[in-house]
Amino acid sequence: MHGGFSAYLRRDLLLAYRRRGEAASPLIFFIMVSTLIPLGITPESGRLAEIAPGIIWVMALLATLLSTDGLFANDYQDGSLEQLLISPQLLAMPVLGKVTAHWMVTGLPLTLVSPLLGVMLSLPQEGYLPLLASLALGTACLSLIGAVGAALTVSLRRGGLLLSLLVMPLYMPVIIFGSATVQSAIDGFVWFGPLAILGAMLAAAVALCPLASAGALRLASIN
Amino acid sequence: MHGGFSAYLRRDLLLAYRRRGEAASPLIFFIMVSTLIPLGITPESGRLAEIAPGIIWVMALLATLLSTDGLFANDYQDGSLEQLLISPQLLAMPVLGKVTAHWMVTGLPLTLVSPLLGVMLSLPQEGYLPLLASLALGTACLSLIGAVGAALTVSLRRGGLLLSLLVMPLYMPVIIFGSATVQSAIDGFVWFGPLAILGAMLAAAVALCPLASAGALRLASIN
Amino acid sequence: MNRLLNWSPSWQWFHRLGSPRWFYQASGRWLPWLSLLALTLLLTGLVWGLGFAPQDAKQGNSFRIIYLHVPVSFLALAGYYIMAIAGAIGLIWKMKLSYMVMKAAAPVGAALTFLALFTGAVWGKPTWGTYWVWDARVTSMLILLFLYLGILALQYAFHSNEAGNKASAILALVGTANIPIIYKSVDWWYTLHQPATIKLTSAPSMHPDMFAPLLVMIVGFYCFYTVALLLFTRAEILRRERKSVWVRELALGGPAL
Amino acid sequence: MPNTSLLTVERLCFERDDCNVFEQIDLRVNAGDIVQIEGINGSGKTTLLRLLTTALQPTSGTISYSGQSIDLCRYQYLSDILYLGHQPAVKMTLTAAENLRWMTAGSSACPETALVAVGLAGYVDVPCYSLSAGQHRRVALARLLMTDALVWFLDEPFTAIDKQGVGFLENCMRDHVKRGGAIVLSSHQDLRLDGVRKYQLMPHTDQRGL
Amino acid sequence: MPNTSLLTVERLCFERDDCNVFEQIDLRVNAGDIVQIEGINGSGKTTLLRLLTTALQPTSGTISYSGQSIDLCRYQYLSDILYLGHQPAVKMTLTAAENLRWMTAGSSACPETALVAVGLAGYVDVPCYSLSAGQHRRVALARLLMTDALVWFLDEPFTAIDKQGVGFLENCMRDHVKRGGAIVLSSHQDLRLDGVRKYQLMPHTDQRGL
Ligand code: HEM
Ligand SMILES: Nc1ncnc2c1ncn2[C@@H]1O[C@H](COP(=O)(O)OP(=O)(O)OP(=O)(O)O)[C@@H](O)[C@H]1O
Ligand SMILES: Nc1ncnc2c1ncn2[C@@H]1O[C@H](COP(=O)(O)OP(=O)(O)OP(=O)(O)O)[C@@H](O)[C@H]1O
Ligand SMILES: [Mg+2]
Ligand SMILES: [Mg+2]
Repeated sequence: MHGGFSAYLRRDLLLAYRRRGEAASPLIFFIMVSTLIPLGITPESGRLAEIAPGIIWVMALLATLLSTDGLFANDYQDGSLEQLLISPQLLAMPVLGKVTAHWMVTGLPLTLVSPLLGVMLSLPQEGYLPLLASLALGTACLSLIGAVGAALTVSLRRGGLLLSLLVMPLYMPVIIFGSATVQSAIDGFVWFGPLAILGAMLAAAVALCPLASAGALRLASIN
Repeated sequence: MHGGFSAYLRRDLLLAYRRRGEAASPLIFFIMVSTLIPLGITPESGRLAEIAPGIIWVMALLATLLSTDGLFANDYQDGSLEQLLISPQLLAMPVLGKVTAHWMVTGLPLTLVSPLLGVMLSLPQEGYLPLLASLALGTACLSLIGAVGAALTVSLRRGGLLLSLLVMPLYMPVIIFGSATVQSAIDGFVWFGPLAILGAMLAAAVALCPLASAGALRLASIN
Repeated sequence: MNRLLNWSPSWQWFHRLGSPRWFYQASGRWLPWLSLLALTLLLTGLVWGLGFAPQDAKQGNSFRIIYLHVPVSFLALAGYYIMAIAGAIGLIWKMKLSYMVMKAAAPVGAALTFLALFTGAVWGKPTWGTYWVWDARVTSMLILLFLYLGILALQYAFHSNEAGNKASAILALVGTANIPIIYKSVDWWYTLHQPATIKLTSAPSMHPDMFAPLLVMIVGFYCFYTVALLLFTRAEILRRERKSVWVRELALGGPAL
Repeated sequence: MPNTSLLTVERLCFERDDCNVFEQIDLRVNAGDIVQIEGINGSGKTTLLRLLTTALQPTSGTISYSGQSIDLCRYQYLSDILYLGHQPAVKMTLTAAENLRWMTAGSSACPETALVAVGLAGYVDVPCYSLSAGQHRRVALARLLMTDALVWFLDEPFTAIDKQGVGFLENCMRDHVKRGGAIVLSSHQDLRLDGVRKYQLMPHTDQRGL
Repeated sequence: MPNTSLLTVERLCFERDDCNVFEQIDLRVNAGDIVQIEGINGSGKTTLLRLLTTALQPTSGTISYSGQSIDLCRYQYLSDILYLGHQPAVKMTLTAAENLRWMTAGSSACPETALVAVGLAGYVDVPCYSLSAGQHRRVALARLLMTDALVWFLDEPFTAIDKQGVGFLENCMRDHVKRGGAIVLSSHQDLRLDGVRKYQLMPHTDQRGL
């Protein structure tokens, strides 16, 4: 079973499919909060355009963060996590499978729907492609980093907000380079630089985060 | 026991006290997301000042929303909710007690810490008092409205994001008048108008939301 | 690996260091001297810096906060690495004492980071005209505070000491990678948008008369940090080992340390 | 007792999603009765108990308490019953004593004494997350020692309880019915008590394989 | 079997937060053995089973599998065991068949057959949230019919199972040990099987009242 990667990927996708309504929530959250912004801040398209890249990125980050909470929590509660911990395979592979599934049901749809929000927040023309590219790479990073936080807090009942305290500082570089990618495209600079850095961060995260999460998950059974 | 109001208020405060780390989380979330904004959008104090009232309000709303999720979820999982449902007293009073406790551990600290964020986001001088006043009233509204959503979604496993869909539209009037209070103070207008509307909304919410939540909680046992 | 640790004589000090009891007794002997040293250095530095160092040409007397700000900021950063290294040692060699040091370093570091932010903000008002700007160093300091708070919160959120220790060690290690990245990225991001109008290092190479007391203060703060770390660690040792025989003897008025 | 029984269930039906869980349940519980609901897994024991405690609403049929429909004397009825469900309603972060004090607010009995009686001496001030499965349930069962309720509804009360605990619980129940109370419980184990009336629930025929 | 037993536990100690849960456990499990761990609530049965399954790390002592420490043959050991804990590890939104298929991925046996065998005919394609407590546990127990594992660790397997189900489970266990497997289980009920070896756990003396 490729060390459990594809098995867990498929299972988590099936679970998400069974609760389609829930799975769509990050997306709807993303759209909904982005519509709150004009209400709370300003409806003028000129000023919206200035803050659009940042807002879209911040909201994508929050939407990912919120859904990260459930990454291992269900498995912990119903005992599946305990079964996973005593399965012979390397723990990092199932974790990577679960994270991939998580990204496919949150980060990916978020990325695909982001141009719509760009229109709603009057994002300038040049921003769309960099927005898509940076969100695709960036949300994958966010899912991976979030997995570490989710694993650390899984045995704490209702660790949802503690989770945000833990991972938000780790998210900050992602959002800086993410919104910088879009911003520099709008300002007419080359935007491959920040995007490349995002790519490098993703590579590092793919290598390290599953291991760190696996280590953290083992703590759940001690507590 | 005053129909269960003070008993549940005290119990929920005790529970929050036992998990101080958790209880502080909305606060930390609030502060943390507000630091994301300059990173994602702009660090220039002039532009920050323009969006500060709206941002602070949106973030306060999100922080309340996220913690609302746990309002009844724990009680549902461990069976306490079932016991509450078959207790002889009127259900609305314990609910009001729980909501009050929720506000005291989220909305109130949020309000008290908001001037600090004002400083970080370069909020103009005139905005502080209206910010405090509108947040105090507004977060109470948010807690009450959120309770209805939390009650409706309590029996759905991991209803966190579904919850946001349900209550976000109800939150919109609060955020509009909340940020309008601050904005009109900054622009030099009288700000009692929007604040008074917030107060009226709070009065209505206190009267109606506990009843609606009580009704919604009864559905939880059917599922 | 274990056998190596047990048999090789060069590892003996390491093992002894790992014994909380030995550490408690040894640190009890160091503490008075260290405290004395820290106190003298800090007092000298303060009196020298606040009373005798020349006034700054541009900033007047407000610059004197540097004698607090700079050492505190240094230690806030260094403290994080000390904490992370202690955590790593704990994870790798499963050393109890190392976790205790890590646990002690978190509140000390968080307090120092808060002080750094606070003194910086107070200083910012006269020099920048505002308490807060989103400059690279300032932002990374704020994020450092968040990391510290996260570790503290995580530590106390766990019921089991062991799980709490390991969890915060993992988080501390992950955070280690983050600090330089944040610093670099904020720096880079800020300069992308506008030229560096504000630089913390704007003070041109300092006059030696100003610099000497600063050095004294820095060394003094390092000593103070060590004292604080030892005190917190000792308290943690007592708490953790409260059931052991030697702590009971101590509590019953055993040999004074 | 006169001819009105404490609890009378008449022609009780319940359907979930248009699927009958059971039809036409008739049951009388008098003061001094212990009624054990039996039936294979999935036959509806939990559902029946939840109907009796008003946590679920029946599709049709009536439940009366002292001759009066429980819809009419809801407050009185709910004040007089005690329900211990599958989940023990124990808060993990509170200590055993705090949990019990909270669950039995208004009772004059002492929680500490009750906890010692159910075998939790030494665990009174320990947060409940560090108790074992059986100890959790014991915290909830300690309510039985502190309540004034007349009718007890117990859903598999012996789950996770050791042999000595089972004996203790049985004594508890015997005392309760001696004092004029009544007990409706579900269990797969046989009770070592006299005069236990068994009520056999038939699995519903209306299978869901559509 | 030769003189190395399947599972050998020597001087196993476990302490949680500097508080001994138990000291010096010695246990040998041979092929064909059924070992029932007994002890009052809170004596450490669950903890022992979790130590044996490597979900917890012992403070000291060794566990060996076929004469080799399980730290050295971890992969082999974990491939050869099966653990059923307190929680059934059943996903509420999946159907019974999907759950079982997932839990026993790699096994060649047919999940539907196993589900019918444990008495869930008619519930094979029903989402698990609409099953009763006992039915949930039956889904998890169906794993026993599909596994190749040599050593079974069962933590209170009879919880919520009706009488007929208990009989079925006992048959299952008998077949397994006849095939040369071994079973370590905890239960407060007595098994109606021959040759069950009981291991009595003493409650730890080191009480937590400081
Ligand atoms: C809240 C605001 C501030 C924070 C968080 C902060 C943070 C720091 C940190 C972390 C360091 C030492 C680390 C390093 O050398 O890289 C430092 C050094 C220093 N800070 Fe600040 N600072 C703040 C405000 C200020 C202000 C307003 C001034 C004065 C204009 C100032 C002047 C200095 C100087 C002169 C140094 C020593 C420079 C050096 O040796 O590198 N800081 N600050
Ligand atoms: N997470 C935990 N943290 C701290 N202590 C715990 C924890 N879980 C259990 N304990 C303690 O360890 C001891 C053994 O618990 P364990 O769950 O192994 O008992 P058990 O024999 O399985 O009991 P039961 O029959 O009730 O299931 C108990 O005294 C309990 O108080
Ligand atoms: N939430 C639910 N939604 C739909 N059907 C349900 C739900 N809960 C239970 N059922 C069905 O109702 C029937 C009765 O369930 P109930 O829990 O009352 O059984 P029980 O007799 O208590 O069984 P057990 O001995 O396993 O506890 C079962 O067939 C079950 O499939
Ligand atoms: Mg049942
Ligand atoms: Mg147990």
